[in-house]
Amino acid sequence: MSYPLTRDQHLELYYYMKLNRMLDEQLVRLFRQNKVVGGLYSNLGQEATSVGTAYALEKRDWIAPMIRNVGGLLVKGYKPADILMQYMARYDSPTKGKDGTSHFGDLKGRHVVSPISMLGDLVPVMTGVAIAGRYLGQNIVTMTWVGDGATSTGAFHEGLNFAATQHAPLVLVVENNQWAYSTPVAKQVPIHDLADRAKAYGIPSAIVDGNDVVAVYQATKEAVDRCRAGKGPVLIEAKTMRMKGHAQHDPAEYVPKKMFEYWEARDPIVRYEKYLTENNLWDEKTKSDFVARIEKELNDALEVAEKSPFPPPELAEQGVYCDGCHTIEAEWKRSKKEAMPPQSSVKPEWEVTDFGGFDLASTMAKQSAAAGANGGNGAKSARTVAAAQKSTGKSNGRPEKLKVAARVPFGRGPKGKEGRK
Amino acid sequence: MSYPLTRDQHLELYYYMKLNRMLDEQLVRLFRQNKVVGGLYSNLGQEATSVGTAYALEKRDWIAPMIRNVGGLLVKGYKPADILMQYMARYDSPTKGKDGTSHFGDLKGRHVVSPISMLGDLVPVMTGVAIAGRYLGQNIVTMTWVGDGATSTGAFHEGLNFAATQHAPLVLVVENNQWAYSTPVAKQVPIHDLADRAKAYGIPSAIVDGNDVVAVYQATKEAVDRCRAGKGPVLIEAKTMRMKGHAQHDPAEYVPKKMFEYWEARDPIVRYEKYLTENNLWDEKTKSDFVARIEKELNDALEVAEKSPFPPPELAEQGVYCDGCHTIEAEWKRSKKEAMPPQSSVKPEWEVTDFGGFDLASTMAKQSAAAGANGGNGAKSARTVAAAQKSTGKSNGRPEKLKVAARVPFGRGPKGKEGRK
Amino acid sequence: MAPVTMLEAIRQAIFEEMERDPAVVAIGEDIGVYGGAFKVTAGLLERFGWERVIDTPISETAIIGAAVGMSYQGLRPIAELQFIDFIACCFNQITNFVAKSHYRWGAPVPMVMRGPSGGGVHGGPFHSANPEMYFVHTPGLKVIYPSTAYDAKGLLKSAIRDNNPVLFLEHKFLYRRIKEELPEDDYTVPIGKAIVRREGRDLTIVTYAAMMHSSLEAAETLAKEGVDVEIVDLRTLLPLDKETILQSVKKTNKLLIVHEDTRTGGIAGEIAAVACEGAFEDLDGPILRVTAKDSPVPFSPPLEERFLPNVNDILSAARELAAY
Amino acid sequence: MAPVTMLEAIRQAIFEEMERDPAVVAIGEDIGVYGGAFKVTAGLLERFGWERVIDTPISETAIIGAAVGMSYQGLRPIAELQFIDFIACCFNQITNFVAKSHYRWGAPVPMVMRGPSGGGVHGGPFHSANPEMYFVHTPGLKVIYPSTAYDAKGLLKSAIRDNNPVLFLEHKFLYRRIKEELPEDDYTVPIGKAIVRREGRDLTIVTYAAMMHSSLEAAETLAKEGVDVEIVDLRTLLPLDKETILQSVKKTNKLLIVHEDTRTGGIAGEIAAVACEGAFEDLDGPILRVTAKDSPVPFSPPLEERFLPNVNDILSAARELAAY
Ligand SMILES: Cc1ncc(C[n+]2csc(CCOP(=O)(O)OP(=O)(O)O)c2C)c(N)n1
Ligand SMILES: Cc1ncc(C[n+]2csc(CCOP(=O)(O)OP(=O)(O)O)c2C)c(N)n1
Ligand SMILES: [Mg+2]
Ligand SMILES: [Mg+2]
Repeated sequence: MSYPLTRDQHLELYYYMKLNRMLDEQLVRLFRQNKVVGGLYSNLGQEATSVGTAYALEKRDWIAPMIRNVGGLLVKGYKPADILMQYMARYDSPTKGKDGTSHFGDLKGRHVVSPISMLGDLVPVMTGVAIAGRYLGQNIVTMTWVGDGATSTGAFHEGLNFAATQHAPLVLVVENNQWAYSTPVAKQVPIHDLADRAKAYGIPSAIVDGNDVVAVYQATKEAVDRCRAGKGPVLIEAKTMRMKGHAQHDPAEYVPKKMFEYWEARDPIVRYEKYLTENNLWDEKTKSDFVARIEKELNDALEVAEKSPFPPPELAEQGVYCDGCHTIEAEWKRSKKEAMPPQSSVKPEWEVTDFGGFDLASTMAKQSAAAGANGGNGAKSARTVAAAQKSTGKSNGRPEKLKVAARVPFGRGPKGKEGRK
Repeated sequence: MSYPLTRDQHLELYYYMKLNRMLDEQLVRLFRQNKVVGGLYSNLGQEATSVGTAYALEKRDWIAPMIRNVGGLLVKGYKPADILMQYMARYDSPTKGKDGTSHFGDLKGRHVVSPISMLGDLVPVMTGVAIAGRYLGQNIVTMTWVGDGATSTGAFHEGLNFAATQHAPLVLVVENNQWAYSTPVAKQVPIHDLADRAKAYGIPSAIVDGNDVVAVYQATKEAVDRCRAGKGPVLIEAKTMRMKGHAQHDPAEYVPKKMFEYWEARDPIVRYEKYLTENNLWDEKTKSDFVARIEKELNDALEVAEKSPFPPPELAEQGVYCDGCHTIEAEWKRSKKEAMPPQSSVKPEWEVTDFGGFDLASTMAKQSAAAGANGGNGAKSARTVAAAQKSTGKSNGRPEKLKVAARVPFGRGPKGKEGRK
Repeated sequence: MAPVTMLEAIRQAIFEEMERDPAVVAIGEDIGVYGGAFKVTAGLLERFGWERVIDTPISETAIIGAAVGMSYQGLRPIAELQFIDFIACCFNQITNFVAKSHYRWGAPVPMVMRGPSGGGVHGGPFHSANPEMYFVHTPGLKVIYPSTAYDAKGLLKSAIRDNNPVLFLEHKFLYRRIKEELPEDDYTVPIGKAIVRREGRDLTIVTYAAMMHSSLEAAETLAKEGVDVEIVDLRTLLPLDKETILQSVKKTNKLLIVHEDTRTGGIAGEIAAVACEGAFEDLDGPILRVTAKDSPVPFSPPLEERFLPNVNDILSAARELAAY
Repeated sequence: MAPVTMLEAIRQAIFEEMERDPAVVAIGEDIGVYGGAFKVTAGLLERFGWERVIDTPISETAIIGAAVGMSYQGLRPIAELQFIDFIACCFNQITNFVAKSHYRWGAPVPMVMRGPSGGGVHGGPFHSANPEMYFVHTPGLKVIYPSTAYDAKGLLKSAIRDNNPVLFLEHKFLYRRIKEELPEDDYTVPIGKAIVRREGRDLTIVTYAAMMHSSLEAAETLAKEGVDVEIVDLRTLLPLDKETILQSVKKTNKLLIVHEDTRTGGIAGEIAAVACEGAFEDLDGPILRVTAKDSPVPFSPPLEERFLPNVNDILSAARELAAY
């Protein structure tokens, strides 16, 4: 499928990518000036992936960034000053200095979930956001990114597996930048395309040139639409390259020079500039205007950031618990009544229609049909289990008496009756 | 490939399956008499899978059973009395009453690793046993079983992924018995064949009729030979059925009656008896002799078990630490010298030959070649990364001075130099 | 109203909260169709349907992860760990994602994690855990471990309504062994408040969960010996109700702490430190502790009996302290 | 010999043990080609080859799981957690598989788990952990947290030679900030023995790791004020050297416990309980503790400074106690 972009959209993509790039460069300068606190994780070379994926989302959709997804955060409405202040540990940063890097979020406005450092953990979390959104009738899609390395974590597996089982509207972008710290992809797993990870979950996947922002956008938009239509999660592998070391302290001597050269020649911004020119979408003037505008924005942002104080020490003790500081209210986009009994009452029964026996022929046939066959309802898997959905009984405001015989999982054993003293 | 079995082997397979079955029935009787402590997890219907897989191993090979792999334990040389005493929590059980069920093992003699209850955890552990075996020159294969449900755990994923990356000689049997407690396979993951999980790791897999002991043996033997030849791990999905509830307390009302009927008609022991008869491998007399022999063995075993006392209370405090009670000695099957420098010294360098770029055509080609292409050496993946193996320097008994510039992962930040008070 | 078990009280709390608020949902392994390994959630699916009662794959990290995600949407998930022992499999999600969320970026996580805990039923090393201290030592969480059906229901309701992540431990030995009449009307029990279960003058026992009952039993015996024991039932372990503890210690001047958890690093240490800091002058004897032994939970009945603290252990320690 | 940093001392211990015994292997993320995030294992791969220096995928559960498996084969793996914070991701393998193995079925697990720990370098909430108490509360493990280069080397060697699983915590703030001359010859430091770093008469400070240095600094200041502080450096946290602690308390009659870990449920509680049990009569003042605050580790320097205990905190507590 193709999703045509207007000229303005094309230029907006450029703006975000270039902003991402120049902000990255600014941060490196600040790091060298000892103005960055902690580690600095460059996004260099991955701008198209971050920006192109996030750009396919709507305002109501949710993201959770990883360290190299500043591009996605910018698309979602964060300002360069937010990023600068996070890295500079200032009081006016989104976390007020409590955390750094891209570790921040915004539940109500921008729908951004803050990551934690432990890789893979966002996959189940964004699955939860997605299925809650479905329950609340929000018709949203959630998106998060994982690196090639993070696909080896248990959290990635449990999260994506659960999303698949739930047909959750989750787009998972595997940002294959060839390296996880010093570890090449082939030492994570002996498969050529990380998109193949999706086969373990019966979900569709796509492979996309991560350095081609329009291709990234197109592939993601298709996935997002599919998700929104209730067809379950999609995994997108974006092939790209981390053009620096893991963080500033790492000179990446373990990366063959030729590999950097190969990817240098495929720089996503240079390529996109060429594309814009060749397609007559801009001229030199537009380009230099962009650069000037971004330069100014970044200078202004730095000014804001530098003016922001460090947080007051007392803040360290505040906010461990939410004691009345938040009112928690779900955003219902359907009638609450629908979610309440007796409308949704069901028989507690699996309707298993496939008994799972060994049958080579049918095994083959079913296998090839599997990926497409998942229905959109998280509560049932179309192929072999249907949940009985008929309404039973009526509401009386009290739990019915336990009908199932009470049984405990353990036998009593020889001394069980006595209890203990 | 086909691995012909002698008549004796055929009959031995029968013996173990029938022993497994009758021991199971004996345990149920003991449970009803309140002689079993804790839960009792039936193996009913899965005997062919447990016995057939374990039978493909050699004495030097290692297994780690799950709760329904009593069959495998019997093949590996444990006696019915061991199982009974474990379930009856007696002092002469393999764990002296410290743990129950199949939670026991034997490092030196039978090469059995004790499982823990947390599902999936054995996968990385048996990978470790396997790569240690390779390092020690033992030419062994390790095997463990996971249920359909356990394939959803993070430990399964991390373990199998690591095994694949290491080309470890691990045979992982996915015992797809259709249910994980009350949860049908389709609610674990929307794929028809759990064998497809293997695709995420670039390792070969097989699907086998888990109720056909000869087929199980054949498939496993092929996998074991492949592993022993250094070609890396294999996943085998055995399709079978848990013919009881999760444990004794569970009447399995959530399983459609028809499903039980379907599988009842495919009972692995009844089928194998028919097979033996049709192939003239035994006669009625052999059969009744087996039954009589097993009956006697089980009666004797029960006598032993009943005679065994409960452990003395003081045992509760003993054995938390190994304080001189074990001498730890690896079984070297190669010269230790080989494992020592300078022979194995290498350049610390990745030789990355595939830069991971987006190239649709080559992507397709490589993909189909992937599964077979993994070399036998855990230290390198044949396709894209080769470890430099040239010898460098010589041994002088002292670590060489750090040549890499010492760098810390964090920038100093504005106050870094001062340290703290 | 007929008296109900602690298990039934917990079931009622979940049902009533789900009736009250459609934002409350349940998630866990085998909780729907099967009704949970201990049948705590039996009937839930029939009543509230597939959207609110979510059966999951065997993926504790996914359960907790998804629950956090749902809570970010304003839902109030109740996540069941089939046995609390399996909480080890999602330890990272809980301690790093859940517990730190509000502190780091102001995102509250209104969720409850609950499951059958504790020993005494021959569950062996992996079905008998008392995991409280791993989480009492994790700022950002609240930890509850009730000893009565009334408290279980009232505290679970408070936990569900709380804006913070709460670990709610249910002692499985007590599930069906204690019964109580419960109020007809909705009620809650406040989080963070201990309760004096028995007033006494000579000696304070601070305890909770199953050991509360053993301590009460010991107190009756001791009363006959002329030792008047005060029993403080913590109910909430984090935040710890220091005030009630100190008040009691200041009154009796002697402190014995009893818990079923293993000794080294158990909560008795924390309570001893609190007492030393806040009531040192009032102590007329050493602070003693009665706990399980420092080992995994053994399986065989005589071993488990030896491993667990019991009434006799409490009696000896209390007598020693009383005589001091 | 020139003085070496603690980091270099740790590196030497690993090298020398691998030279001594081919059963010793190393496993972890980025430990081979890269030499480890902190370069602790730099040069290891060149020297010992791919079979003994195993770079892994990002899979902490696989790392620990595989290490246990290797130990069952009689090897002695040293598993690196890139930052100790990630130990949360393999918490289940460690507490359930590793720690219970010998008790349950007599299978010893000779392995070391090690990694950079502790705060003070602006690592933020996920790169500053002091995870000791989760494991001090896990019977079957040993836990070490050294404060000097000499101890680090000697204790790591003991840990590698030990037949039990040992968690070896390395304070990253100390990695390159302290230097010491080390003996030419092979030496070990025994596990389970605390050491008196400074003799004193008036007051005992029990501490370890980075806080040992802050405590020493405080002691110098206090000496000038006429308060003579004795400093007990625990070095091993499990098993705890109760004897040395009690001996010191019996001598000085006052106990202050200082740790960088958060307060509630920290090891100070355990030590307070030990002191109350074993030296109650000797205490001439309350047992005080100086610890980090009960929160995640904040990122921004002023916040982290406030969060961490410091020399001034130690001084105030010590003065209060001395004046008691
Ligand atoms: C569970 C976990 N283990 C280890 C780390 C340490 N670590 C931080 S980033 C990183 C490499 C990540 O590689 P990848 O997932 O490919 O993302 P990239 O850095 O390439 O964007 C590692 C190992 C971590 N953050 N989380
Ligand atoms: C990590 C973990 N979570 C939950 C459980 C509780 N549990 C024990 S067995 C079981 C079902 C296992 O199903 P499966 O893996 O298919 O094996 P089967 O029982 O069918 O042999 C569950 C959920 C567990 N043991 N470990
Ligand atoms: Mg990467
Ligand atoms: Mg199963």
